[in-house]
Amino acid sequence: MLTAETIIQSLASGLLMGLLYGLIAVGLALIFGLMDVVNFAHGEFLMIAMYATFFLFAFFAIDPLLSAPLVAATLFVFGAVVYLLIVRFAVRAKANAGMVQIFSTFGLAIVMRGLAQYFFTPDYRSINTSWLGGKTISIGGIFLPEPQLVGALVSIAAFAGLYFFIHRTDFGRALEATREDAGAVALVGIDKNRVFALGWGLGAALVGLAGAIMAIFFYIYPDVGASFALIAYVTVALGGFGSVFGAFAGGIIVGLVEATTALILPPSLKSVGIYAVYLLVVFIRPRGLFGSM
Amino acid sequence: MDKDFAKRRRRELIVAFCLAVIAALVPLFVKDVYVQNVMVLTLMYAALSQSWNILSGYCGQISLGHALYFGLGAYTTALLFTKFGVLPWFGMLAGGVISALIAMALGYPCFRLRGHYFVIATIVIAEIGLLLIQNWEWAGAALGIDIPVRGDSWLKFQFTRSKLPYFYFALALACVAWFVTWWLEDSKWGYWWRAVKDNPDAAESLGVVVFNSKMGAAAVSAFLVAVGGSFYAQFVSYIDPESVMGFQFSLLMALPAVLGGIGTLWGPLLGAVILIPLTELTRSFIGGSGRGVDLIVYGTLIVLISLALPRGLVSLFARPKFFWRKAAVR
Amino acid sequence: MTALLETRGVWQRFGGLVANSDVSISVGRGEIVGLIGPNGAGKSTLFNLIAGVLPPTQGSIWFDGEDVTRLPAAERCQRGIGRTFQVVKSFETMTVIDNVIVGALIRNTVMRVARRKAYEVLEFCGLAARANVLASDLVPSEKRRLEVARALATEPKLLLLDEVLTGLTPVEAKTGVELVRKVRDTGVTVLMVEHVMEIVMPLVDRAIVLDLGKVLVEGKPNEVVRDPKVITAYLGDRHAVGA
Amino acid sequence: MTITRRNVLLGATAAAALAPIAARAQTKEVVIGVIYPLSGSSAQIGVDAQKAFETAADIINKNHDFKLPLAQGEGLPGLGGAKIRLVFADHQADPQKGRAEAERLITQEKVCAIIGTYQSAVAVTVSQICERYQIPFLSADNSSPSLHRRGLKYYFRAAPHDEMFSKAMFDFFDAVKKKGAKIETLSLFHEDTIFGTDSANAQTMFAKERGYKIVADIKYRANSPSLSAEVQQLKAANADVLMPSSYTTDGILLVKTMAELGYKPNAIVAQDAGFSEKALYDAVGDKLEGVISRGSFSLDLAEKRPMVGLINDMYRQRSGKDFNDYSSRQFMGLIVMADAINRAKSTDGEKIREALVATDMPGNATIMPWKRVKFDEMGQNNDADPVLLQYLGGKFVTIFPLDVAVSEAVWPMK
Repeated sequence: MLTAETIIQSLASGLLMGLLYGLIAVGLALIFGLMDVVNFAHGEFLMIAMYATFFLFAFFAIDPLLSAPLVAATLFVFGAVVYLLIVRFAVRAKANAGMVQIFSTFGLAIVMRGLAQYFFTPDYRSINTSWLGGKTISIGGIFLPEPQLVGALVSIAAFAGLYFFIHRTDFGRALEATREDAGAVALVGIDKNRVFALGWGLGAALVGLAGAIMAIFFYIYPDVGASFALIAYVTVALGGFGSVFGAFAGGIIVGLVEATTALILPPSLKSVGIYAVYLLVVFIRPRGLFGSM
Repeated sequence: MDKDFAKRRRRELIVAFCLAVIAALVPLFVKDVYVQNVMVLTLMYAALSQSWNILSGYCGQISLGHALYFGLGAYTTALLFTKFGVLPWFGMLAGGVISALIAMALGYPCFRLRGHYFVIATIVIAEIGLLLIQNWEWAGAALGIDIPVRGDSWLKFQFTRSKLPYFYFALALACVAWFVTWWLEDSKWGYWWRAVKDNPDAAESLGVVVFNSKMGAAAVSAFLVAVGGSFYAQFVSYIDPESVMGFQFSLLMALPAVLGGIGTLWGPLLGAVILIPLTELTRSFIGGSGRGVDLIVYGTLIVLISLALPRGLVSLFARPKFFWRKAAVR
Repeated sequence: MTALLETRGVWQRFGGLVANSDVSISVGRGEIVGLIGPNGAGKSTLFNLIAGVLPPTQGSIWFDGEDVTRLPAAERCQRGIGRTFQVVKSFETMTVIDNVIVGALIRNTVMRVARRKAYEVLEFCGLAARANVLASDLVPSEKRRLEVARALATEPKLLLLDEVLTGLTPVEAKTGVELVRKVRDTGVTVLMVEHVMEIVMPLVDRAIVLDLGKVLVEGKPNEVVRDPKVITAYLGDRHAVGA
Repeated sequence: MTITRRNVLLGATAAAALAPIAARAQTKEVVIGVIYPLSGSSAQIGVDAQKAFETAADIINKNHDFKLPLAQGEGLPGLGGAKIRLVFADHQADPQKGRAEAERLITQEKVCAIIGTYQSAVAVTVSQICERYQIPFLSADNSSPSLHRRGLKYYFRAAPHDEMFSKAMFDFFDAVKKKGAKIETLSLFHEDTIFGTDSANAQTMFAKERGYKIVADIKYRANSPSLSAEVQQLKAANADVLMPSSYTTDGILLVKTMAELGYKPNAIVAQDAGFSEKALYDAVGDKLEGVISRGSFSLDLAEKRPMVGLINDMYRQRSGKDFNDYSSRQFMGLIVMADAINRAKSTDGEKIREALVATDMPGNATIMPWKRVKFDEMGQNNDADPVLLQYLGGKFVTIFPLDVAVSEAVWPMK
C-alpha cells in the first residue's frame, strides 16, 4: 500500500498538521523562554480558545476566521490574568519553586476543565457551517484540507510576526532583555511583572489563534486539551525549551513523524514514533534541537 | 548535638509506631466497607507517594512517569498468576525486581537530562509502555486481565468481601515505605540524594557519584511502586492498561508528596491522608451531578495549597525556629 | 619525594579559544600555593581541570604520584582532592551540618562517625553554632566557610580554594586567612586561586602567576609582586592592583 | 434533579456493613444503584443516562397508560406499591472507582440491584463486586461479549452484545449481496480500548466465517489529535464497506477527515457508539446521508407501538434529546430490573436473581424491537435482536431485519 501517492499525501498532511502543532506549542515555548515556567494548563488554554470560537459562532454567527483575532485578544487577557493571579505567586515561592509552578498550573488545568464542564456541559460541540469547514483542495490526487492549509499559513505568519516582534519592537526587546536578566531589567525601570504578564498574554494569544483555527475542523469538549497538551510539550522540548524557532521546527517534525509512523506501525502506535524521536533527540542533544546549551 | 539528633530520630520512629498501631486498630471500630476502601486507597497512595518521593523528592529527579512501574508491578503479578499460576506473592517480588531493573535501564540514558526535559522524558516513556501493553495481545491488550477470585485465600491474596487483609497489607506497605525512607534519610544514600538534588556539581566534588546515586534512588523507588501496583491488581482483581498505567496514576503518586511536603519524611503520608479521602468523597458525594464540581474543588485545592505552602502541609507542623534556638545556645 | 600535584603540559581549548596553553605547575606537600593572575588568565579553567570537572584537551595531571587526568571529579575527591566553588554551591535545602556530612561520608561510612567528624570540622571552621541552620539562611561569609568545611570533611590531601577570600570585609578576610593557615597546619596542602594579589601574598608560600593561559612567573610572593612582567600583566587590570 | 443522600461520613461509619441483605424486605421504597461516568471525558453519556433512568423510574412510580411492565399503577405492586429510588454514582471510567462505588451503594445505600456502566472495563469490576455481595447486576449498555462469559451468577444483560450486533451486520451484507450488490471487501476502523477491540474481534471472526475480505484493519488511538494517516489508509484500501467502531469524538474527526481527504466510502456500517450520538450528527450529519449504524432502538417503532413515541417525548422533555441506542437500553434496563424485583416480591438479592432468571417479557411490552427478554444460563438475552438503522433525510429509519424494517436500504450510500 506504500504508493508514492500515499507517501506524498502523508507528508503533506503531516506538514500541515505539524505547522498547527507548532502554533499550538509556541506560546508554551515563549513563556518558558521568558521565565522558565512550563504552563501545565496549556491544553486547557486551547480548550478555552476553541469554546470562545464556538460561542462566537453559535451566538453571533462570526466565522472562526473573523473571530480568530477576537479569540486571540480574549486569550491575551486571560493569559495575563492567569499570570497575575497565579503564576506571579508561584514563581515567588520560597521553596520548591519548580514544583509549585508545575502543580499550580496543573491545578488550574483541572479547575478549568471543571468549570468548562459546569458552564458548557460535557457535550461535544463543533462548528459545521464555517466558510472553510469541510472544503478541500485537490492537487493531482493530493488533498489539502482548507482549514489546515489556512492554519498552516496562519502559523507561518504568526511565527514570522513573532520573529519581527521580538527583534524589532520595543516590547519585544523588553521581553528579550527580561529573559536574559530579570534583575538587571528592573534597574533600567522596566516593570518585570508587566513584561511577564504581557508575555503570558502573548503566549496565550498565540494558542488562542491556534484554537480558533482548530475549532473549524475539530470537535470541542471540556477534555479536548488533553489530546494536544502532551504533543505540545513534546514539540517544545524537541525544539528546545525557550526557543521560538525550535517550537516551529519541533511542530513540523512531530507532524511529519506522526504521519509517517502510521505508514509503518499500526496507527494506534503512531504517537510512539513521536515519543521515540523525542527521546532520541534529547539523548543526543539534552537541550533539544535549538535549546541554548 | 549528636544526642539531639538521635533523640529526634527516635521520636520520629516512636510517632510512626504509634500512628501505625492506631491505624491498625481503626478497622476494629470502622466497619463500613466504603470507608475501609478509602482507607486502603489512602494507605496505598501514601506508600506510592513515599516511594515516588525517594526519587523525586529526595534525589530531585521529578518523574511524572511512575505509572510505568505501577503498571509493571500490576501486570507482572496478574500475568504470572493467570498464565502460569504463580502465586501473587512471588509475582509481587518479580514485579518489583523487573521494575527496578527497567528503572535503571531507563535511567541510564535519561539521567543525563535535566529539568523539564527529564520530566517530559518520563511522561513519554510511560506513555510508550502504556501503548505497548495496549497493543500486546498476549497480555490481554485493551481487554485487560480479569483475575478470577475463588474465595478467600491468603495464599492467593484474594478475598471476596473482606477489606481487612487488603487494609493490613496496605498498612504494612505504607509502613515499609515510610521506614525505608526514614532509614535512608540518615544513611549515606539519603545525604547523597539530597546533595544531588540541591547541587549535583558540588555533590560530585565531594565524592558523590551523581549518576550512581540517581540509579540507586530510581531502583528503590521503582521497586516499591511496583509492589504497590501488584497490590492494586490483587485489590481490584481486574486490570487494564488505562486503569493501571494511565498518566493519572503518575500524578496521583506525585500529588500527595507535593501537597504534603516534597522531599520530607512525613509529607507523602500527610498529603495522602488529606488528598485521597478528599478525592473519593468529592466524587462520591458531589461528583454525581455530572457537572464537574468535584474537579473544581479538587483543582482549586491543589492551586491554593501549592501557592500558599510551597514546602507543603508539613510546614504547618514544623517548628524550626525553636529547634534552631536550642541548637544555638547549646 | 615527588610533588603532590603536577600538571604536565596541560592545554585546554574551547572551540577556537585557548584557555590554558602548555601549563606545567607543581605543588609540593604542605605548601600553600597561590594561583593568581588577571581576569581571563585561565585560573579557573586550570582549577577545574585539576578538580576534574572536565578533562584537559591535552597534557596530563598527576596527583600523589598517579596519573589522574581521566578520572572524574568524584574519584579525584576519593583520592584526596577537595575543592570549593567560586560561586558558592551550598546544598541550600540542607542544614549546615548535613552539608558537611555529605563530605564526611566519603571516608566514614558509619553515620555516627561521619556526623561526629562533621561536627569537628564545623568547630574547626568556627561554624559549630550554626550547625542546624539551613544553608540557605547563612550570610555570604558563612557560606564561604561552609564551602571550606565541606571540602575539609572529605579529608583531602590537597585543598583547592577558589577565591574564598574575595569580596569579604577586611575582618572576615582576616579570619579567612587564619582558617587557611590552620588548615595547612593540620598537614593539608592548599592551592588557592585569588584574583586580588594583596590578600594572598602574605599567606602563600609560593605564587604562580598565569596570564593569557600561560604560566607567567612562579616564585616567592615578594619576588613575584615585584616582577615587571606581573606588573605589566596586571596594569591592564587596574582595579585589582589598586584595591 | 434531586437525589437524596444521607450524610454518609458520619452515619456510615457506625452502620454495620454486611448486614444480611434479606432483612431489608417490606420497605416503602426500593433502592437501585446506577453507576455511570458523570465526570471526565464521557460525562455527557452519564448525564444523558441519568435522564433515561429517571424517565423509567417516573413511569414505574407514577401511573401511566403504557403497555409496559409496571407502567400502570404506582410503584411496585409486588412490594405493596413500593417506589423505586435511584442512587447515582460516578465511576469516572475507572474500574477501581466503579468497584468502590458499587461497594458503597451496596453497603451504605443498601441498594438491591445495580445497573451500569457504559464502559465495559468498569462493568468487569462492578459485576465482580455484585457477585461477591450476591446482588444482581444488569449491564444496560455494555456490549463486550466477554462480560457474560465469566460464569457470574448475578450478571444479566437484556441488550445484545457486539457479536450479536456484528452478526446482524453480516446477515445484512449477505442479504444485500443476494440482491446483486457487490460486497466483497471490508475496512475495519476501531479504537484501541476495550470497546473497539471487542468489536473488531467479532467483526474479524464473522468476516472470516462468511468469506468477506478485510482489506484494512485500522486500530487507532482513542482521542487522537489527527486521523489523517488512518483515513488515508482507509482511502487507499477503498473497501466496499467501511466499518467504524468509534466513540463520538473520534467519529466526528473521522467523518471530517474523510471529507477533507476526499474519501467517500461506498457504504458505512457503524458499530453504534459515536454513530448513534446526536452530537455527531449535529456536527457532521450532512456528510453522513445513508450511513448505517447498528442499534437496539429505533424511533420509527413508534408507528407500530405508539407508547415508544410517548415515552420518547418524556425523555426529550428531560434531556432535550431523542432516545438513542444508549438511552433506550438504559431505560429498558431499569424496567427489566424493576419487573424482576416486582415479581420477586422481595429486595433480597437471591430472590431477585431468581426472578431475573425467570424473566420472560414479550418484545411488544418493551420499547425495543426485541423478540423478547429472556436470559440464558449466562445471563445473556439472546432474543434481543439488534436492528440496523440508516440515516436518511436527517433521521434514522430501520432497514434490517426485514420484518421490522420500515424502509429499504439505500445501497451504496450516495
